[in-house]
Amino acid sequence: MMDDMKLVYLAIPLVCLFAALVAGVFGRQIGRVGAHSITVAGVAIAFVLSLYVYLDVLAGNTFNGTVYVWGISDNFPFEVGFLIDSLTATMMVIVTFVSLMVHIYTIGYMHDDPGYQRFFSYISLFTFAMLMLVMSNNFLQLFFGWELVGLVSYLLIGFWYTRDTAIYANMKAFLVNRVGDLGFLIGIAAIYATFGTLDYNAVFASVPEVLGQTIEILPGSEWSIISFICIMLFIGAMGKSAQVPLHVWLPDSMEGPTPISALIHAATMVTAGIFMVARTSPLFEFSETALSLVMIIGAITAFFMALLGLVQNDIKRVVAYSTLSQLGYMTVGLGASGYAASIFHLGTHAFFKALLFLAAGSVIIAMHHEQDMRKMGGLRKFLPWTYITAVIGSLALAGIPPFSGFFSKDLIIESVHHSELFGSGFAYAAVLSGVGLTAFYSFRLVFMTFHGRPRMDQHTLQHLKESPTVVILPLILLAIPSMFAGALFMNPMVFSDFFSGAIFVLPQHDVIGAIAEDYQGKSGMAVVFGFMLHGILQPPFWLAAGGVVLAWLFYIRMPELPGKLVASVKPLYTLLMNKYYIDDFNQKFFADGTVAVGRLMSKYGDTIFIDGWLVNGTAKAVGYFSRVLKPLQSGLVNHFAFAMIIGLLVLMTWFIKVN
Amino acid sequence: MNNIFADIQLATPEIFVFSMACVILLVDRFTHERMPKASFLLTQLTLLVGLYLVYTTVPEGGAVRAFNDMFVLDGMATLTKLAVLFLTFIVLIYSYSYITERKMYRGEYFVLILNAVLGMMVMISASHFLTIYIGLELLSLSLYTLVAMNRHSGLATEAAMKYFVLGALASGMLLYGMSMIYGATGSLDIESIRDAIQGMESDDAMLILGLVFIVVGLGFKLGVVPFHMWIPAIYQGAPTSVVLFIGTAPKVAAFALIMRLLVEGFQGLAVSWSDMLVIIAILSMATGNLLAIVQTNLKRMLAFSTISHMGYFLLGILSANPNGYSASLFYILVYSFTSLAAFGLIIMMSRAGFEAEEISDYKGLNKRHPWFAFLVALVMFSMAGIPPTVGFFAKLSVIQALIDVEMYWLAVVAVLFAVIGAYYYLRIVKTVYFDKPETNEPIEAKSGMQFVLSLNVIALILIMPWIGIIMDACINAISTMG
Amino acid sequence: MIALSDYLILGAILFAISVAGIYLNRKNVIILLMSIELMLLAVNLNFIAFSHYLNDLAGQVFVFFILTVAAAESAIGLAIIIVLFRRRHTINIEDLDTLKG
Amino acid sequence: MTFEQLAFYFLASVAVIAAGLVITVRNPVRAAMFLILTFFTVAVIWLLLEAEFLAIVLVLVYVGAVMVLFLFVVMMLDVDVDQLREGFAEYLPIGMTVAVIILLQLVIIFTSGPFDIEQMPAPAAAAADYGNTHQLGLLLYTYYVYPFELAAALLLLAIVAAISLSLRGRLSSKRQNPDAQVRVHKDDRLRVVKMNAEKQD
Amino acid sequence: MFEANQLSLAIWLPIIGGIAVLATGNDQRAALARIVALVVSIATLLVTLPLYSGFDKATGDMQFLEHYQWIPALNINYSLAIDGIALLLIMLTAFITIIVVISAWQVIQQKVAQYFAAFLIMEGLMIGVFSATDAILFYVFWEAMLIPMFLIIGIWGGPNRIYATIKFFLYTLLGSLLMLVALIYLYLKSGNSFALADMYAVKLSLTEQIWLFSAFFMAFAVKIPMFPVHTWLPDAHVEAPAGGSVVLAAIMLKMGAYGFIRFNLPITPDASHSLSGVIIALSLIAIVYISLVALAQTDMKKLIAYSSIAHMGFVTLGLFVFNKMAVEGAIIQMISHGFISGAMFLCVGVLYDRMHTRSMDDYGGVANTMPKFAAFMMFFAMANAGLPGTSGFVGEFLVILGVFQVNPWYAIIAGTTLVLGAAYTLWMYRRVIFGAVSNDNVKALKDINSREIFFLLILTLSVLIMGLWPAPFLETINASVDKLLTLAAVTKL
Repeated sequence: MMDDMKLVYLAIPLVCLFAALVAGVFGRQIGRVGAHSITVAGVAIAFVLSLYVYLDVLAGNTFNGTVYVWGISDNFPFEVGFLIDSLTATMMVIVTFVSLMVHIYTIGYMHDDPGYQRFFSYISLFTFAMLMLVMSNNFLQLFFGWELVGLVSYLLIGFWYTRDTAIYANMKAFLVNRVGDLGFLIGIAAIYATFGTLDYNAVFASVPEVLGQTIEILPGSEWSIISFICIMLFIGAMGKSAQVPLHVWLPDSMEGPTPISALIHAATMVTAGIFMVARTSPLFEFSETALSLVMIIGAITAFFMALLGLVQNDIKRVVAYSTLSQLGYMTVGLGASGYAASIFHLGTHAFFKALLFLAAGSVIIAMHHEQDMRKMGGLRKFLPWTYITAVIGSLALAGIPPFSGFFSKDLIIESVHHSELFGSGFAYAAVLSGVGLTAFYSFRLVFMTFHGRPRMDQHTLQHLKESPTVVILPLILLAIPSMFAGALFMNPMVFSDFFSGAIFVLPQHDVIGAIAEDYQGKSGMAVVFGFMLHGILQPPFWLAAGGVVLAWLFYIRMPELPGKLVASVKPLYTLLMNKYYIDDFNQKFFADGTVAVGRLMSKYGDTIFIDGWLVNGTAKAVGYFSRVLKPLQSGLVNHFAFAMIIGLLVLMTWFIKVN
Repeated sequence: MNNIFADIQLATPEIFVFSMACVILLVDRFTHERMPKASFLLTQLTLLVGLYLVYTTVPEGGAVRAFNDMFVLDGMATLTKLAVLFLTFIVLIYSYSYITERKMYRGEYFVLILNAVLGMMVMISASHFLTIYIGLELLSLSLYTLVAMNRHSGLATEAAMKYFVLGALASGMLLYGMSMIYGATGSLDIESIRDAIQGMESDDAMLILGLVFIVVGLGFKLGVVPFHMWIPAIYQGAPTSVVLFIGTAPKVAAFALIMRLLVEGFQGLAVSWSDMLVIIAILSMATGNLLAIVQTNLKRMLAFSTISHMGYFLLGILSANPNGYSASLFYILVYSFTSLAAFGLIIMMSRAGFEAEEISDYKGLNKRHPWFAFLVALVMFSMAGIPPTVGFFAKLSVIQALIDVEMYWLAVVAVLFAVIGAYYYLRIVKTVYFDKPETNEPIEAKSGMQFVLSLNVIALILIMPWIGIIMDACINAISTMG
Repeated sequence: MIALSDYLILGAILFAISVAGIYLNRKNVIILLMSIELMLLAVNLNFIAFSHYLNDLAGQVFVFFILTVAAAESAIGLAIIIVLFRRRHTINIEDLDTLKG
Repeated sequence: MTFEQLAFYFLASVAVIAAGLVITVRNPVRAAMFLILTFFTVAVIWLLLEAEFLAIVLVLVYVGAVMVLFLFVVMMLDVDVDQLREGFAEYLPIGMTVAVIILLQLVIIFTSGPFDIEQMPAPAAAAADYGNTHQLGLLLYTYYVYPFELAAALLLLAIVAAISLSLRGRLSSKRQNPDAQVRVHKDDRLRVVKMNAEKQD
Repeated sequence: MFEANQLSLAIWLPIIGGIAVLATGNDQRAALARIVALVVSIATLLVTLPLYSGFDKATGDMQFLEHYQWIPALNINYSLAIDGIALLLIMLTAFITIIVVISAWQVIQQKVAQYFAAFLIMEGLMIGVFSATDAILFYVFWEAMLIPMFLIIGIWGGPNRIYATIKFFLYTLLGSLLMLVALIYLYLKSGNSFALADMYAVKLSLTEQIWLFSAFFMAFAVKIPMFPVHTWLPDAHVEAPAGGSVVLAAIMLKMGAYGFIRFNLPITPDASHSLSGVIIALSLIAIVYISLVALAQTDMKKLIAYSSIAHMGFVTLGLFVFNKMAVEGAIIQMISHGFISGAMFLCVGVLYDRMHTRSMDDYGGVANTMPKFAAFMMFFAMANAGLPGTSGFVGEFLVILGVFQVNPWYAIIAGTTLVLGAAYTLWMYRRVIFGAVSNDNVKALKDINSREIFFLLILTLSVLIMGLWPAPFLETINASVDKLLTLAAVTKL
């Protein structure tokens, strides 16, 4: 039985990898249909198997085992293996489901693209990588998946490699991620140095033994080793999950085709950081410093990125900033030790954010790849399915009950509310105000795109039509969980001990438990309704509702208001439009600065100093001496003789000592 | 008078060579038009028989003296004589086409060569100031004349004049030194001098004075800085066939000369002459290598390269122990065979009216004649001491000798200059392989010579597995010295 | 009595003069040869002086050979100079500097 | 001051002055003459050292043969005398400095002890029947037979060398070459050219 | 006979084969030269295979011993033997040579026989370096290798090839000669023996060790090359033909590291410990400084050359922290870098063959016309940036893990390569491969042919296999590294 399951586990990522390889290597031979058939089939199989695994896990079967020994170094076997528990299974289902939707959607979205097969190959490869990441039972494999998803993300952002913006964005994404990965790798190294192993369970089991250990990073300042590890790991998470200040790559990543924005930059890859922190909760729990940091970083991201969402006109960028902000929420949840809430939000967010992206994609197809919302409007009539699903997604995002986002987001806010860590007050304020902003920009998007009068040119207007079925179908399939997943899964996932084997929370940090106390002993539906009732009485709901109303006011009722407002807070607006100048700073200081330093070093260090002075200087000096000596060979025989005599004289003077 | 015959027996090779020189002088008079090759063939025969005689007159164990201790035959003498004869043999093979093409083919040429060989053999076996001096002069006078032999060349006669004037000056200094030593020790015999010195202060002013003058004289013969000035003049100006000779066999003889004088005679003054040689060696390595860089004439460049090589050669001698001497012997043998090949190649490339002396004449040789190009490269790498050529082992052995006597700094200096040296050898390889040829004229190969020359060059690398035998021979040669 | 050192000093003076002569003469190769003859004379003087004071005839024998060799050497040297003059029409040292650098 | 001393110092002074003139006079012929003077005086000094044979040889060989050869060459080459001393003064200081330093060193060494008269007294005058020539002869033909033979070789070499260098008659003279005449073949003289018969029109 | 002289066979087969290729003569018979070269190179790889299969991984002792007296006067012997580290490098050499031969199949049209002969002879010499256990034999192979490389760069190189090749030669020669002095010193110290084993055993004072260490350092640091004696490498690489760059990067640079392993660490353990700070500092400078310099390059080959230096920084870093994991990482990095840098240079070579320029400014949008090539190059670029799953990751990962145990800051500084390495590699990739078709030359490009696909694919597979399953490699070196660290840990004072 165990072996059978192991085969299933193996099959899930490998089937995706196989599909990716076939589509990638033999793309030309199997053609477009062949490519999408095999990859969709592959992911579908993976999804079905994931569901099977999920159910199996629900049935209480977890797994932790080695697939093969990667290599033995210093007598330590680095292994590739799977850890299948509730957290993994959840992630697997989310990943394969969203991936399947995106695969299907892509058939329509990329229909005319010359790189069709390549695209399918990439997204299948991504699915494989993401699965390897979540299924890992050790940090090495985690890192492997971690980097591989980064690679695919890089490839996909630059999918349209002839666009300068795309290839700028993909490189930026990769490099910024690499900054995070550096932290991650150092974290792994620290783990190995501390625990002598990279296996999750082995590490977690020996955490108590190393609690007192410190590491002297800067002279004179001793850090708790656990804090150091957690912070380093979190830096990795910051990169992948786009937390301030490593968030800069995510908005730019929208240069990639929309399906991958949905899959990678909204639903799955960017949540890898969240997953990783949740996975390593047994470490984080022992470092309040790290938790505080996580919470503060998350709060900053949640609030300030939401602000940026307010002013964007590009439909995908609005969604992108909302993703940033939502990732901030998840991170805050982690910091508050509400891991389950964060994972829950991760799940619901995957559905509704993928939905929103795909809906945006549908709009973009209809608009012939126009993404500026100012040139849209009134699309409701032309794209009814898209409209409906987009509204569902927005409602979920805004956190209006009973849509899924309400539950997960409210849980996070409640968690923060209950948290007593340093910074929780600030975080609470940030996430609260973020709720209003979220609602506002979500519905700003809906209103600007689908309502009002059409602002596009005549040609586009005439050709507007609803997207094909392969596009609409995923929208609908994603809309369903966006509506119901929250209500359905909150109780079993969060308030139960579903994650107890996977996520570790110290009693003094157990915020979820604190929330759950109110619903102790109630049945499933009762909990949901109780939670909704409770939520409606709380400020988040009113803030969200206020946001929606405000958006309606601004973009339907009084369209002249935004302009006036902008004029009155011009500096703020400029700041937001320039994304707090972070991009400019990075470009000028880090990118250009590094290259400039490189040039200086290349010119003055290598070319002028080492090569010019030391190397060629030596050669020149030799040449100089040669030329100095040359005239001494005058060719006159008496000079020759004189040289001999001088030689004689020198030897005589040098050696003869008269007593 | 019983023992005079035993003495004569020991000197058979010398006597034979001189007799044959006289024979050739006569024979040439009658055959030089009918059988122009006769003198050449007779000379070669002489050298071969000479080789045989040297080989067969090896004394039983240790050194044997004759002619009232004026003549000594030991392992070192045998080995160096063999080398001298063999080198001369090859030299003549290489020279043959050169001298016939340039109308230098005369009986006297071979007589002079044989006299020079005789001089070298005398010098090698000398154990008395007098025989040393006469042997030296036999050699020198032959060489002066050989250099001037091509009377149509202004350069050659200018070179001969310079060589002569400086050579005479050097002889004068050597003699002055000998007179001092004679005054200080009361003896002209090497063994007696050595014994006399044992009983004297090693910093006796008179001895050192004599030593300084003798070192100057030896320095001139070797062509080390600052007594080197004749080398570039001769190498550039003299006919290549003569340079080929001067650059090979006499170097070996010079080694023997140094061994006889400094090592056998002045062992007691080793501290002093070792220091003198240090200065001279450094100056030679420096000046030779530095000046070789700026040359455009290949022969002149090889001249400066010779100067630097003599610097390296001295490194073994100045170690002042048998290990060093055998290292130097090995070095000088290797060097001789390498420069034999180098000048052989120049001759090979030349023809009447075109001397192939300028480095630029070798541009793109690889495109014109890849085999020659390969030979040139191999010779240059051997000169530079790059493994797997035998030149490396030569450098290895002398540096090993230096380190053995804890002269680490000198070893480091030596290798630094070796790097500078490598540069100009590489420049030749560069010219041969990387530059574009200026003409596309095919090179006519002198087939007989090409074969020997190829063997000679290839031996520089193929000797590798048997290199131990040669080194052992050197060690044995030194160990049997008086 | 005349001390040995007196002879030696005379030899040294002759030697020094020949050294100076070699350097100072920039025009005529023959003068150079004469300087060298002077040097050999100094050597011979030394040998004979030592021979006398050491009461050892070997020095004189040596001088005998030096004289022989030097004569031969002069003959060859002068022959070279003649050849040189025929080719270059000069024996001026300063004109004979083709081989330099 | 004994006669010997007087003679020595006088002769030495003459020798030194003459030697100095050798290298300073303008005319090479005069230089040669002064060199001869030097040789003469030194030969006399050698007599003081009881080296009669060598003194005679010096005069005979050097003055009689070598210096005549020198003069012969000097005159034959007919060098332009006026140019010969140009730039002499220019090089005088450094040349003299070096010469003087060498001389000083030598003098210091020679006078430093072992060679003064106390340390190394002159040997007693030889017996009246002592024949320097006889003694040398005995040594030369017995003890020194090997170098003696070598010297013979050297002289032969010198003859061959000098002749082969300076003899140029063969190159330019138009004398008969009997060898070639005897060995001549008819083909060398007469060339039979085959020609096709011309057609007659 | 073959059984006993396996190593000799591996050394001399390619050398004799090279001479045979040379004997095929002029360019009219180029096809024959190519085929003979290919056959010889494949035969050499086959000859090395029994080395692997017959290798006893359980022991760190030298294996496949051969010993013949050579120069008794100096007690120099022809003695060969290998341990796991050498074994891997020998196989790498044999492997890369085949790739080089195939890659040059059509590219080299002039003096074909000489080209192939040079590579085959060099292959033999390099195998000799890795298997010599007599210091002078080692040295002979070590320097003899310079000659073919000198010619390869000089004859088939770019416009500035002469400067580059002479610089390369003299730079390395300078270092080597100082090593020679050190070797001779050790010879005398160890009672007249050039055997490495005797040198390991000889007692040395700290001062002696430091001097010896410095001399060895000069030789090996130049070869690796380490900052600040690295400047020959960019020039040599830029001017060398693709095959030359491949061998230079893939194998020759490894010899420097191999030298550290064979000489510095075991012979001068105390000096190695006391000077490790310096080496580590230089390694870290190499990683950071050189990466920055690489960012400033516009010449593709120069950029890859600098990246090689940075990557070799990991090797020296790993070797000198005396941590087994780091040392193993360093050795793995050597092998991996052999594949990756070789592949990168081949990629540039593929472009250069078509465009005859290495300047990135002349490219742009190559992916449009050469999609297959773009895919391969993407893979190798990622491998160069140390992406997990490729061999480039394994070494860096192990080194960082090992180094962190010694000093976290070393690991952090070394880790910057994650960012900088990716930066310069991707920057190049972006400028060359991505983008719109920038000019007509790019537009006219033909995608790689099956021969090019073949060798790139082989390298891809190697990189992947090593990245996904480095276990066999690690297993091979395990015992040897133990031995090495034991030797390096025993004080010789």
